[in-house]
Amino acid sequence: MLLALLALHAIAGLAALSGARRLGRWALVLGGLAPAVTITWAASRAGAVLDGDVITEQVSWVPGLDLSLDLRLDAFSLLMIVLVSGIGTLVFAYAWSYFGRAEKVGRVAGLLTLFAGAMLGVVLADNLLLLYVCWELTSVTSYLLIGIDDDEPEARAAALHALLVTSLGGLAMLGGFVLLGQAGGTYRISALVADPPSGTLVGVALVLVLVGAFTKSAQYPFHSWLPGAMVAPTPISAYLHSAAMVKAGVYLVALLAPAFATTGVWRPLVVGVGLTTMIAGGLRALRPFDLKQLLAFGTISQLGFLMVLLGIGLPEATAAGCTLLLAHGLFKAPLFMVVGIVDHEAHTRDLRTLPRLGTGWTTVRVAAFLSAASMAAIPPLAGFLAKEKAYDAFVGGSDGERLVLAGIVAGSVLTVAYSLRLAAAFWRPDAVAPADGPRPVLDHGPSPTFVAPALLLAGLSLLLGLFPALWSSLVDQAAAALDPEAGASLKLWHGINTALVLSGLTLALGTGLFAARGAVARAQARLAPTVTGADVYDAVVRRVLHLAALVTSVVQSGSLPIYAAVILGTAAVVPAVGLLSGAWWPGWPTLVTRAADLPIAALLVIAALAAAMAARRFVAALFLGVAGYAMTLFFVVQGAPDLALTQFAVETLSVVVFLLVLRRLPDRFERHRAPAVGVVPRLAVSAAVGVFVVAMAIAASGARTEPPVSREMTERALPEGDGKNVVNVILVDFRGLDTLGEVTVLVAAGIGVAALARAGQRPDRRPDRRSEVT
Amino acid sequence: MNLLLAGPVVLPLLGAALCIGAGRSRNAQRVIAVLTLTAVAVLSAVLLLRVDDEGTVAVQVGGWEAPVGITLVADRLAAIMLVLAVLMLLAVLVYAIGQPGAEEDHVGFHPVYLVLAAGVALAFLTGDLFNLFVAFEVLLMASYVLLTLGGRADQVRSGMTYVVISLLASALFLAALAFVYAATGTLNLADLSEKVAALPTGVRTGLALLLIVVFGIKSAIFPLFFWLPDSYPTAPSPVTAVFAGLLTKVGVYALLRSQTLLFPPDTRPGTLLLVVAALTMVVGVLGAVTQDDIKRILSFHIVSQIGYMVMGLGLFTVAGLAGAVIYIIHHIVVKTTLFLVAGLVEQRTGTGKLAELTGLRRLEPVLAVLFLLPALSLAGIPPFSGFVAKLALVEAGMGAEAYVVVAVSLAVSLLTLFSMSKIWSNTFWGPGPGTDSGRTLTAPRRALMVGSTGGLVALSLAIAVAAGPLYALSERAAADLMDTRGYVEEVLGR
Amino acid sequence: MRPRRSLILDTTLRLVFDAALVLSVYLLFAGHNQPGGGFVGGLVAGGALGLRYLAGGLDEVRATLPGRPWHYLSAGLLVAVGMALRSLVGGGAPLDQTAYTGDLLVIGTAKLTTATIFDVGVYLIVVGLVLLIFEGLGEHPSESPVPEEHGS
Amino acid sequence: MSVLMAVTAGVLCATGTYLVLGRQLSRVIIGIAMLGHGVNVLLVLSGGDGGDPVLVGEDVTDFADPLPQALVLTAIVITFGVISFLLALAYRSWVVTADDEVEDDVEDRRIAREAEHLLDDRGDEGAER
Repeated sequence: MLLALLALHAIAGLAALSGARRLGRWALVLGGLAPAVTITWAASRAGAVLDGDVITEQVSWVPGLDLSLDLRLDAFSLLMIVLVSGIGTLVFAYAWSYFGRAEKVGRVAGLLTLFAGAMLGVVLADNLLLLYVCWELTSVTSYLLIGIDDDEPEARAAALHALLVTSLGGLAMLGGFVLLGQAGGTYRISALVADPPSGTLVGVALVLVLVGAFTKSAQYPFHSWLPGAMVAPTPISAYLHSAAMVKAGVYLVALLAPAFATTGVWRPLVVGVGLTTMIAGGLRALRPFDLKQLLAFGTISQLGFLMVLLGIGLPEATAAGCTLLLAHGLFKAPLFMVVGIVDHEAHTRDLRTLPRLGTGWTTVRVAAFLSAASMAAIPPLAGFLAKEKAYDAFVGGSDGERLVLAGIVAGSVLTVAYSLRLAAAFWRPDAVAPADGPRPVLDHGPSPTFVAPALLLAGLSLLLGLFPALWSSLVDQAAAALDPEAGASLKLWHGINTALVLSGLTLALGTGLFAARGAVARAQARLAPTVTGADVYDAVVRRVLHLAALVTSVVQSGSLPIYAAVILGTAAVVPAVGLLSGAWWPGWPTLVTRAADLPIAALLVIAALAAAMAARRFVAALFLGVAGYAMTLFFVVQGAPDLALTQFAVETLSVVVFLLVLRRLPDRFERHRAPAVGVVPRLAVSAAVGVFVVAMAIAASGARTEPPVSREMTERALPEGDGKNVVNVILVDFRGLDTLGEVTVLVAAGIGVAALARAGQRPDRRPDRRSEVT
Repeated sequence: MNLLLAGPVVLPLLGAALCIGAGRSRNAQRVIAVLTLTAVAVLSAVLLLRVDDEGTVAVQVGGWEAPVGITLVADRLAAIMLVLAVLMLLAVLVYAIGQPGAEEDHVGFHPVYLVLAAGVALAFLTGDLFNLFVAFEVLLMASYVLLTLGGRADQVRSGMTYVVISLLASALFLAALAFVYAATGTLNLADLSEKVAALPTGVRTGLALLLIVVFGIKSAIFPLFFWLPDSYPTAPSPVTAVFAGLLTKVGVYALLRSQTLLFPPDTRPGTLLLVVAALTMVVGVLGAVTQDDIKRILSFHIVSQIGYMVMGLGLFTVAGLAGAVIYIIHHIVVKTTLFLVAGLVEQRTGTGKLAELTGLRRLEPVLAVLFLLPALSLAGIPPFSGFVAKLALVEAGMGAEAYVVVAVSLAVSLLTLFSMSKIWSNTFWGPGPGTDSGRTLTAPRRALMVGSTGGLVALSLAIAVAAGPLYALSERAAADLMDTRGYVEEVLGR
Repeated sequence: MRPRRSLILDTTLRLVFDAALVLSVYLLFAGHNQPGGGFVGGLVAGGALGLRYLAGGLDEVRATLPGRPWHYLSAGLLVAVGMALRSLVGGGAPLDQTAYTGDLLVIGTAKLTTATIFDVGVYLIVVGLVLLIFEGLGEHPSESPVPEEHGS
Repeated sequence: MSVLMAVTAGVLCATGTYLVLGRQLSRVIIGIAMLGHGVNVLLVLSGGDGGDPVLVGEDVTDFADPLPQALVLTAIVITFGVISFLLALAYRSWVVTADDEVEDDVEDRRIAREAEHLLDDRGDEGAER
């Protein structure tokens, strides 16, 4: 069934994509069916799973690489399905009104469905490699979704930014997974967690895995893609960039933390990065006037919070993390939705130009305030429960844990402040940002169907806050699935304890911070770093491009002589080094075998040198001919009459052909520009080639111990090959295949010569040929 | 068996002879060429099944037993390469028949194309080092002609680079053959495999390195690859597609074959190959990042991805070689496809320059999909074939503790993704009705071109789906390579 | 045909040309037992044609020979491949050569091996190539050495 | 093999290399042919010191190794075909460019110029294009 659900997503998504034009907005219904079915099915199995049942399925894919479709549904996966498929279904409903009849709605629906399927795969995967597969699929679908408005350059750039950063992490993670899998002997996550491997390599592997998790969950310093991704239409932001995809990293960390938190640098790294992200993101959320940017940085901050809770590997914190995971989805998605509604109706989401919302906006306001309150952890909302649990987890711990507590309190203070900023937008935007001009009033509110999903989620935040029992067992069992020691039931009222005091303190300080927003803004303007994450990304990309251009311009000179010099130089030097490495030399052979060799050698050498130095083409060609005829003599002396004959005939014909071509070229080698390869390197390469050839020839023939195979040929040529001329018998019989290939070369050469000679004579191609043929 | 091994070499030559004879009739040429390659495809598929079933098979040409005669021999690797090569040749031929101007302007196209097929087949099947040289010459000569058909100025210029470099490689190959024969007195690969081991280490190492350089030029590894990105992009798209998919892979095949079969483990320059692999990957991909013409980007990626294959070889483990083999399988299909798509883009818009392209997805949504899938695969994005291949290499590299090269390979795949998205973003995304040359294709032409491209995309998806059995096959092929006894015994008839 | 050609030169050329052609055929058939063979034979024939070309230009070469250059390529390749396929069809190894002893009417009894037929193919191809080179790079490169488009 | 002939082969290869590294196409072609000669010498030498022609049935025992001869013959003919093609290409190049020089690749030079430009003033273009 798990596999069937994944397949359903794929089929529905592809169907929606391929029918995008015809289906229009109905593609959303088709696509939304997949997550709806999933959440319904999950609800039907929830009872059993929360009682400790684990549903597993396995389909083999590439057994040789241990890559198989291992699926596993436990309570923690169930919790994630609530986010992925539950909130996903509502996003589809929201998108119905948001996109209306826009041309892109079909594509969005298809891609969203595929994304939902990939994300479902991430939370169901029980195999590291399968998890990576689904993980990358979310990256790709996210790329296509962010770039859905592809005529906007910003959308294309933001899509690429997200893709590069998350893929960078993904690749590091893949490396980590493989190391981890090889160290543990399996890629099954449940097996690895049950029996965690250890060692230095595992430590390195975990850091790599964490890099992947950090990029996906937009942790500092990899966070900058997330604010950029806000160019996407709001339903996409609400789903990918708050409820689902960005949770993947946190999800992975949660899976591994109980087993690996004490290995290597895991704990300090996760907590350090998480806290930095929580506080820096919170600070950053106090600045933007764009509501989606505010939400994006708020999300980054909350993801940092989640990273700390789920990554620290302490049972209490894990339980708190599970609680916050759900609570965050419940308040962040509706916040995106309401901002999207405002944007959709008012065509702006900038605090400075936002209109005053009139009477038709009550439901939107309620949804916004409830969700913002949950974000700020104001009782009795779900967010409050989560925050209380988190504080409680660290109260009374070690010194280190108290330090962490201080950090999350600070982060939470900021959360309160930016939540208030956000709420103000729906109440009195002037309180946060003075308008550029008189604010228009927007009386006519959105249609009820548009608001319903947000309202439903906001209502859930309230409901779950008031009645913790409704979700207590889901959260507890989810935490227990991660860490058997984790889990304590949720309560709205714990009595007056340290956590409650801290909560009060947080609220008070946060409100104070909001009240002092003028001073804060001035301080931030002065103190905030001038370099943003996006700047860093740009700089890195630019550096890489520079490096690429530099390397390419050096390596790829485009000059044939340089290429030839490098190749021949390599061919001479590298094998020569190999030859020398053996430190073996057969000794020098005879200086001169027969007297006839002397004049022939002299003729060859002189002809070669003369050809190299000739200043005129004809002269050079002439000396080439001399060398050719000297070769004929050489073959005669060597006892190769066939060769001599052939060489003579070939040489004669070659000279004729040379002359045929050369008569069309100017007589002298003219110098238009400096040679590509200077004289010294030219001589050096030539000398290297010459020396290598001599050395290798002597060494190779000195190394011979066995008689050649040709001895047998000589013996069998006449009796079996019916020929006395062994060379010819070799050519047409023993090695007839060579000859067959050889004549094929000639055939192709003939066609090529004809084609080149004919080219340009086609009047439609080169009408001006007469002026060119001289 | 004789037909299975000799047919892929001889039948295309027969077809070529007939095509030249039928020079005046375009349609007769087409029928001959398609029929020939279809027949060869069937033969090679049967051969692969047979070899996978029975192990290495050999035929002594002319009835002269090795090492006197030349042996045609197919082990799993050779059979795999052959099947893929013929499938690509067939698909691209269909595409070329559809494309206006590619083959119809030149009566020489079909015969030379078939000669190319024969040369490629011979290169995979021959068991003789000199015959391998001849096979290279056959396919190179055919490639020279195909590259310069048309004789445009840019073709002539880049063809010159290609021809001259290839000739240098041929000269070096001949020199290597002279040294090999001087040292051993034989040319048969299996025979050499036994005799090379007796040579002094220095000579052996020198020969191994010289052969790496020779085949390295053909397979375009660092620092011998410069000719490739300069020459490939100027040819007509079908020609580039075949070159991209096949020719460098013939070089890689020769590298795999020679380094595993000829040289004993102590001569294998594993570390050197890994360094070369890393440099090839990096320099290739950096080149790709710099370009802004689709075909040039893709050409640089060929280089980069050759690095992955060399990496698999350099590990000299069964897992590494299996990774190289599955990578080759994936790469041949995907690369060919991408060049065909590039050709379709040029056909539709009249240009391949990114600066002049925009918003093509609005005009050609099908083309967008046909590009996106292989592009993602090329970048190693799951669940496509490129991912499986990359994963195989990463697992093999980690298993052999070659961490640096694994890290490089992963980093390079990020840059690959970057440049694929650059093509996507500039060509298919973007405002506007898109650039349109106004040259719309007639329905049958479009069916041939898009159909063959789509068929290859489907094939690459099938590779991903069937990655399990294919990887198992690759492992068996790799095991054959690592343990040469089966090959040697079959060839030498023991 | 060019004007003002000396009859003596013309005759001499024809004689040399014919002699060279005979020589080339001799080399072709003797090659299996004496130095020679299809390559040399073809090259000598090509050289003879070159001579003809230098004297009389392309038209004369064309007039001298039946068929067009690519016919030689096609025929030669067919012969060579045919020899490779011949044994294959019978189920034997490819390129398996056999010897036939037969009565050749004029020359007398001779042993003809299929290897010699194979060499004939080589000969034809070499001649074809040489012809193509002369047509392609020779005097009148504008005239198409390969058949024109038949229309498509 | 004698030192003399090995050195001769070396000289032929070295001068061939020298010619190939030039800019004029006709020189490059001559260089390749020269390299071919050098390699052919090597091939012949790989069969040993030579001897009498290998015509069996005649009364000699000191045969030269026939196999390298066959290989060289194949190589000579292939080289002839290839050089013919290369000459046709050179001819074509002369027709279309009216030049005998091996030009640099246009795109490569453009990229190189852009790289210099980029390094001169750190441009502000981002990830796109």
